[in-house]
Formats: sequence, structure tokens, C-alpha cells
Amino acid sequence: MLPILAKLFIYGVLFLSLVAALGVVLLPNIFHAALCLVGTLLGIAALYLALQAEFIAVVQVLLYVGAVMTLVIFAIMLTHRIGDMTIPQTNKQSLPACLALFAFVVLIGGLLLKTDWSILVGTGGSVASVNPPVDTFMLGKALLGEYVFPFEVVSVILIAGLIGAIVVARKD
Amino acid sequence: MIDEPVLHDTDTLEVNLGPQHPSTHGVFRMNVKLEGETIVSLKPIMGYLHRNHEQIAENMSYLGSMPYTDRLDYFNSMSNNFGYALAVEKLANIEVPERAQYIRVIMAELTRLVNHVSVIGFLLNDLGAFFTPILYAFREREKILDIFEEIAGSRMMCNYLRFGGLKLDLPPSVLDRIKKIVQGFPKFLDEFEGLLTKNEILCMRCQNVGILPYDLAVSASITGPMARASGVNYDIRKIDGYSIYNRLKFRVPLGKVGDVYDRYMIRILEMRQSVWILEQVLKEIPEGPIINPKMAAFAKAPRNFKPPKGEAYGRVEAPKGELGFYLVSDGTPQPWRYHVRAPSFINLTVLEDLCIGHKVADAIIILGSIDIVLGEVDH
Amino acid sequence: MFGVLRGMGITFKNFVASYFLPRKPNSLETGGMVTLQYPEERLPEKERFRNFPFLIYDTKPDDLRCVACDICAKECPPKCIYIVRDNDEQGRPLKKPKVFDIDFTVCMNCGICEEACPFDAIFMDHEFEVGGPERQQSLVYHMDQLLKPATHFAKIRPTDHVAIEEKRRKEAEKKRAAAQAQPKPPEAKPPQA
Amino acid sequence: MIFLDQIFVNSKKAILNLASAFLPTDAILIVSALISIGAIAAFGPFTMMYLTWFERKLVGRIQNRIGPNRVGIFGLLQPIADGIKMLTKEDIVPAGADKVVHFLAPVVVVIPALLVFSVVPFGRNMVAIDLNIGLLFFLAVSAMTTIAIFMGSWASRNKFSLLGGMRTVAQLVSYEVPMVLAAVPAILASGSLSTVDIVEAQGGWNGLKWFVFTPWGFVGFLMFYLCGVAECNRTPFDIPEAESEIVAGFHTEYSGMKFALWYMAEFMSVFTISALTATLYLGGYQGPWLPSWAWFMIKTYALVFVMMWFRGTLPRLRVDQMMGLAWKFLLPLTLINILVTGLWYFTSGLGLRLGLSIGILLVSSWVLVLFNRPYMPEKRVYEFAE
Repeated sequence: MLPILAKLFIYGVLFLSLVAALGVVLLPNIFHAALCLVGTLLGIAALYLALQAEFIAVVQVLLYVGAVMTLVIFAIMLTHRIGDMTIPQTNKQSLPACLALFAFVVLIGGLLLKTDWSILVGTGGSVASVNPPVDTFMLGKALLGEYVFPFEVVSVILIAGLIGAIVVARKD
Repeated sequence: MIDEPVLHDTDTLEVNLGPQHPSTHGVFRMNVKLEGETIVSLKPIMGYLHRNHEQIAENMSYLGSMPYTDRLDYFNSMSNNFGYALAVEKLANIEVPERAQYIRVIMAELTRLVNHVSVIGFLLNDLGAFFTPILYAFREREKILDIFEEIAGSRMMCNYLRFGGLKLDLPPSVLDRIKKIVQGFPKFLDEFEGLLTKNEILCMRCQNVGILPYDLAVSASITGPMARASGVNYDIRKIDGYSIYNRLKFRVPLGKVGDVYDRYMIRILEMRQSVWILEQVLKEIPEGPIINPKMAAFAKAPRNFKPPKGEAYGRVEAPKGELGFYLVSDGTPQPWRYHVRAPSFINLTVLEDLCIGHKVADAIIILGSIDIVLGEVDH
Repeated sequence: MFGVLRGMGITFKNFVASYFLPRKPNSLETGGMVTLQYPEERLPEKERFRNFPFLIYDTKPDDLRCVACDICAKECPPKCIYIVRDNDEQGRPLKKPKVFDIDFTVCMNCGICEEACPFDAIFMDHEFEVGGPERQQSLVYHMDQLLKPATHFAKIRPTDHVAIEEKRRKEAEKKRAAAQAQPKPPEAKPPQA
Repeated sequence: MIFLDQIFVNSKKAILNLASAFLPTDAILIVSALISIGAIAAFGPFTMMYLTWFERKLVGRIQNRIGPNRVGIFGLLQPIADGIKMLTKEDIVPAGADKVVHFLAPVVVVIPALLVFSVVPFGRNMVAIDLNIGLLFFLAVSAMTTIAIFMGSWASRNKFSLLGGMRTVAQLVSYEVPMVLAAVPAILASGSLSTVDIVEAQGGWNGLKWFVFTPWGFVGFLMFYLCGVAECNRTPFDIPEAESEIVAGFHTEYSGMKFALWYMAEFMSVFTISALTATLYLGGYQGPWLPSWAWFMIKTYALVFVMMWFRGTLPRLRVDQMMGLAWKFLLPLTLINILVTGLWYFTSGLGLRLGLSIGILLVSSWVLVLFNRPYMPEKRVYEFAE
């Protein structure tokens, strides 16, 4: 019974995330679209959780929902008379867009099919029984041990980016 | 330190603070343009409580306006009565008996305590201290209002002064109760100051916010504690020495910066001076009549009181500033012209100058520190 | 930091005091709670307290002191008193009002009617719990609602009652003496101090 | 003793044993989860209801008043009366509002407030899920509140709400940073992100080896608690709903039960923030003599009491000052505190440890105070004219 419930949960979440993702591109109101994006991100976090990647899930929520989306919505709210804006999100280039989408689906789908997922699926076939190959501890060790140099480089680049943003934004 | 507002080319947001707003102290409206949260323009809009006070008074016997003056600045009806009585007494050249003078000063100073203590309470409430200071203030205010009720029959709308004296004498034993209040008041002030005066948050919020420079205070004819906080040595009690003030010892506290904090502190220091005045007056109060017998004759027929032709301007140092009544008499029972110099109204005129460049939150406390009562602003 | 702590100390002191000190509404001392549980507990009424006016009668409601002279209506600053003098069958004016209405929505409790009345007929009442289900009608008080006996006045304002009874007694004596000597109309009373 | 300590855990086990007689194993897992969820879903709103009563009573007492006293003995039924009142009130949606988002916002705000209860260790073995990243889960989920407040403020179509929303975002985002950093010393000391492990790490000295008794723990405790107060929009950081300035901030346009939901979220986060502070630095359920859940409740309610006490005393800060406090004072100090925690574990000898850490903390806070000179109060002397 539990595996069925778990599957139901996963497919439900998947469905909701897809609906929300469609909302992101189709809704005329930017604010609504941004809220749908929050929904999508939360759905993805729920999927991570179902895969027992709790750390990734929580980081997803903390960073994307908590920080990035907040800033996105904040930026939207500061724009000019946002409340009145209902812009149609479709334009005349829907055909090329569909083609591009199709190409993307083929590419990703091909990759998905070609990849060997056997390690992650595990032997039992049930998602709930999979042991996560990485846990927080290993992740931390890897980040501050093996990959400490790239990690530090990335943080330096980020700081440089932040300072650059401040410099660009300041006018005086 | 308030930095100069850096203006980016974003949209301004126009917000109407009031007329229904928790902190506009009545039906007052501020049309505020915001740049982020910084105020770039502020337009005070008043008149929601306009009651045609002056015109009504010009169609009424002189005494008939006395209860209306209660309703000008409904926190300080005794001071308003005092100012109006002084103007009429000047107009009709009426002597006031000694005991009445003393009682008037007691009432005026008690009113000042009531007013300042509540203003500070409201100011702190505007700052966000959730009702605690204002309720402590009201606790003390109740004691004084009880005295007013016992003496004049009403807590706030006293209608107690009469031209040439007072309506009634003090009831027995009330002087002892006043003495007890005056004795206990410094203790309360210490508690009240301990609550927030040295509080870092209060200092951060109030210091260097809403600075009123000396020159602007003088040229905008700001009076009362607000002017004194900017260092203007202007206290009608000292300048005119009306009633028995020229015989009393007291000092006038003066601020240096003229910000919200100074206005707060000046009020507290003034309360301490008022306590000093009250102590002196209560010690020296004489026995005697409470109303000029000539005027007592008009009690049953206020309409027969006809001051001679002429004009007079009577002013008092009301808790909010210089409260003046200008009267022109044409010899009839009604004043030909009746004009009120309302301190709240005139002090409010500098609001925009004080607020520009500050945040919305500051505008609220600046308004609170100006100490307005809409009854007086919109008289 | 210390300013914050001091303020918190004071509020804490008040908090603790509210449990250990007795509740003292209407007291000159500080400390303890000051709440008055209003409808059950009431403050003692101050004698001079004034709210809305009432008309006084001595023994029975027909025998009221008011002579419908209209002075109070004229002196009333907000003009909330409306009086119509009563007539007898022949149409001659009687010394009593037919209609005596006070609009309590307009009345501002100043007490000038009481001061101005030469006949001690109108006084300020202590009754303050007047409320109505709608905006005005129930607050326009008619004569039957306004009339109250002299004993009510004696109860709410004993000191004034004694003084006024004394004054009325003297006047009545004077009037009787004058009537015995030579009938003449009543003259204006000496002002009340 | 152990019986009392584990009374709730054992009663849950008893129910499960009972249920296992006639339910399959899989269903037992679901029942177990449902019991935990039910306990939290009942406890959260109940806490909120009585916190409103508690706050009104407490602030009333501070202000020489009695507080609620009419409904039931000590006014204990007041929250229920309030609830009935809220339910029967007219639900007003402004004409220009975005109706869907306006409706969703109070619903969304309650979800994270309830979710965070799941990682709070109420007592020994009394945690709904012992996530190995419990603390991170708490912070991540509570960050979602921002979005909900934003939805409400934007959808109300009211300028006061909008201002309140902007203030909220600015405040919550900036206080999140020092809050996470202030939690780091506890994580360093216990070596785990799990709330249960953090509490267990403070179990020495007969259950009194709380982190708050170390210099870094004390500083961390103060910082975390202050940031927590800011995170739940309480005085002196209540600028998002500053009553005297922007009416009621983001919930200006809410009435009836929707308003009650905002309130519920706020009070539940008051409780959970206090609970988390107690967990991180005050030893959670650790303590001698009393049952573990009693200790937890005592500590949490003591912290809740302090929050309400703040409310009864302090004025609120201005927006820029509040941001200044977060970025210019709390953030550097929490970073230094992390360093001090590291030093504490790399040095040995009590004297050296104490001297070093107290010294560094004092000097650095003094330096920070010097840097923030413009925000410090000036002393003033007043002249008197004769």
C-alpha cells in the first residue's frame, strides 16, 4: 500500500508542478506567474524530498523560494503600476517556440532514455527504500575537502558579482 | 544622522494618511508623496472638524461662548476658559479677586500637567510602545480629571471660569487632594521618564528627527513647548506675567536642537516646573471671594452683560502654545468680532518643512510631537 | 542597552505589583491596578457632576416650578431647549409650559440653563446612561421624561438642595409678608454666589 | 519519573499497539503519522488561541489593567468568544483586490507556521520527524512566510498593505541572514543539524549543560532571539504591521476569519521561534527533576513571556535603523561569534577559553558600537531661562 501511496504522491506533485509551470508561461499577470513559479519550485522540492534528498529539498526551498523568489516578487512589485498590468504572454512567434520546445524535448528525452538510472532506482523497485548515495555529511565533506578550491573560487566570484552589482546600481 | 535622501528615478507613491488613521490624532489628513519610504512632499489637509466656532461666538452672549471654548482644545478646557476670560476682562476692564486668581493658576497648571502627560503618552504610542506609556499617563490624568469633576462638574468640558472670577468656589477638602497629587507627581514623572527617556530606541527614533531651526520657529510664529524646544525663549507667563504669574517663581526650559526628542524633554521639564508653581500657589492661596461682585450680578442674566465698545486681545500660555482671543465689542451683548489664535493650528503649519526627507514613521512622530488637537486646529 | 533594561524593569515592577497590590480605582496612590469594573462597580458620584438638565417639581408633576419664561431657551448656547407656554381655556397664558423639549443630541451639558434660571426650576442631572436604539428620536426628551421630584434633587445634590430650599423659604416668607402688606409682582432675585 | 516523562510517547505507542491488532503494517505507519499530525494540528491553533489570551492578560497587567476577565474565569474562554466573533464577521474583500490571491494568502501563511512544528522537539522522543537537517528545514520553511505576506499585501490593493509588504520583505530577508548565522555556533558545538541532536548535546551536568552558559552561547542566544523576534514581526521590530504608521500593514484589508489566520500564523511563529531558541541554546527539553516536556514548555513560555514583555515596553525601530541593526551590528557580531565558537573548541583550559572568547566578543561589540556611532543616543543638557 505504501509504495502505491508514494507513487500517487509523486505523480500528484509532478502534475501540480507541471500545471504551475504552465501557469508561469501562460498567465497574463506577472505576479500570478511569479507565484506559480513558487509553486513549481516547491513541487520540485517535494520531489527531492520523496527521493530522500532532504538536504537538497530544503536548500531548494531556502534558496529558491525563500530568497530568490522573494527578490523576484519584490522586483516585480517595484515596477511601474504592476497592479494594472495584464500583458498577454503569447505573441506571434508561437510556431518557432514550439519548434524550439520540441527540439529541447527530443534532446532531453534522448538523454533521459540513454542514461542508466539503475543505481538510483535500487533493487527493490520502491522509491521509499532507496538509500541516498549522498547525505549532508558527505556533501559537506566533499565541498570543504575535495572541492574546496572550486568552492572558494565560486564564492569569490559571487562576492565580486555582488560588489559589481552595487557599483552598477549606485548612481552618485 | 539622516543622510540626504538619494533620489532614484523610480515612481513616487502617493499615500493618504488620514482622515481615518490611527495616528493622526483626529480627522486630519496628510497627503504624502513617498520615494520608497522617504517623504518628498506632504500636504496637510484639515477642516474635517470645522465647527464654525468664531461665527457661532459672534451670535452669542459673551458667556455663551465659554462652554464652546472648552471644546476648542478639549484636553485643556481650563486654559481655554482662562484665555477667553482674560480677553473679556480686558475688554470690560474687570478686576478679579485674589482667590480666584490663585484658583485659576492652579487649574491652568493642572491642565498643563494633564496635557503634557497625555501628549507624551500619545507620542510614545505613535512610536510603537504598545499603549503602556499612554495608560500610565492616563492613570495620572484621571486623578486630575477627577479633581476637575469635583470642582467644575465635568471632567473635560469644565466651563468653570467666569468673567471676573469663577463659577463656584472649591469644595471643601479638594485642596488637600490637589496637594497630594502635586506631591506625588514628581515620583510619577520619575517613573515615566525611567520608562523610556533614556531608552536607546526612543533616542534613535527621536533625536535629530524633525528639526525645527530657531529662525523658522520665529518666522512661522511657532509658540509653546515647540518653540522653546528650538531655543526660542518665549513664554507668555513670563512675558505678560498675567494673573499672578509675575509673582511666581519658575524657569523656562529651552532646547538646543529643536528635534522631536527636545520637544519630548521640554514637556517633561515643563511639567516639573508646573509642579513647582503649584507648590507655591497651594502654599499661598488666600481666602476671599471668588468672583467680582459686579460680574456676579450677571450670572442670572448673561445677556445683559454688554462690554463697552472697544477691542481686546487676551492671551495665555496654553499647554500647546500661545492661545489668544481677540474680541471686538460694539456695545451689544454679542461680540462684533471674535477670533481665536489657535496654537495647534499655527504650530501645524511647519509640518511639511519638518517632514521632508524623513520616513513615513517619522512623519507620524513629528506630528505627534507638534501636539495638535483637531478641535483647535479646525475651530 | 541600559535604558531599555530600565524601562523593562519598570514595566515588570508594574506587572508584579498588579498581583500583589490591591486594586485601587479612583485613588490618589500609585501602584496596583486601576481598573474599575464599570457596570458592577461605580465611582461615587461627585455632587457637582452635571450631565443633562431635568425639570424639578415639588410634590406632584403638575406643580412644577418652571413658569415657561423662556430664559433658559434663550441663554442656552446650542439652543437645544424648546418651550411652548400653556394656555387656559380662554386662551390666556398660564405660568407653566405646555411643551418643554430638550434635544439631548444637541445639549452640551454646560449648565448655563441652571445658572440662568431665576426660578430654580431646571437643574443638571447625574443621569448619564441615556442611550437610544436610533440616532435622535429617543434622545429628544419631552416634559414627562424631564420632570423629576425635588427629592431626587435632594438625593443627588444635598448641599445645593439645602441652600436652595433655604433661599426659597426666605423668598416665600418675604412674598407672604409683601402680599400681606401690598400685593406686587415678584422681583428679580438676588444673584446666587 | 520516566512514566511521566514519556507519558505522551507511551500513549501514542499504546494506541498504535491497539491499532496493530486489526490494521495492516503499512496502515500503522499512516496512523502513526496521523497521530503526530493531529497532535500538532490541534496544538498549534490551541497555542495561538491561548497566546492571544496570555498576551492580553500580560500587557494588561503591565499597564495596570486586568485584561480579559468577563468570559469564563480569568477570561479563559475569551479566545473562544473571539473565535466565534471572527467566524461571524463579514468577510470583506476590497473591490480592486485580486480575489484569488487575497484568499490564498492567509491560507498559505498558516502552512509554514504549522509545518515547522514538525521538527520541534517537545520532549524526549517527542518530535514528529527527526530530520537530520531539522534546523535547516525550520529556517527554509519559515522563509516561505515572506511569500505569503507578500501575496496578502499585494492582493489587497491598498497602499498601506503594499508598504507593509515591502517592509516585511526587507525585514525578513535581512534578518534571516544573521538568524542563520546565529544558529551556527549551536550547530558547530553539537555537530549536527538535527534539532534532537542539538538538544542531546546539551544534556551534561544533570541536564544543565546548556549552550547559553558559554560566552559564545550567550551571545548566540541573544542574537538568535533578537532575530527571531524580528522574524515574527514583534515589537520592537513590528514595522510591517506598525499600527500607528501604516494602519495594520499587510493585513489592513483582512477581516473575519482570514484576519484570524494571519494572527494565528503570527502567534504560532512566536511560539515556534521561542521553542527553537530554547532548543538551540537553552537546552530544549533538558533539565533536572521535571519531565522533559515540562522543561521545554517552561523555557518556551519564558521566552514567549519576554516577547510579550517587549511588546508592553518598547517603541519600535524605524525601517532604516532596523536594517542598520541587522546588517551593521548583528551580522558582523554573529560572524565573530562563529569564530569564537571555533576558538573555544580549539583551545583548552577553562581560563584561556573564557578569557579569549569573552575578550574577543567584548572588543568586537565595542568596535561595532563605535562604528555605529551615528545611531547611538546623544546626551543632552537643557538650559533654563529665568
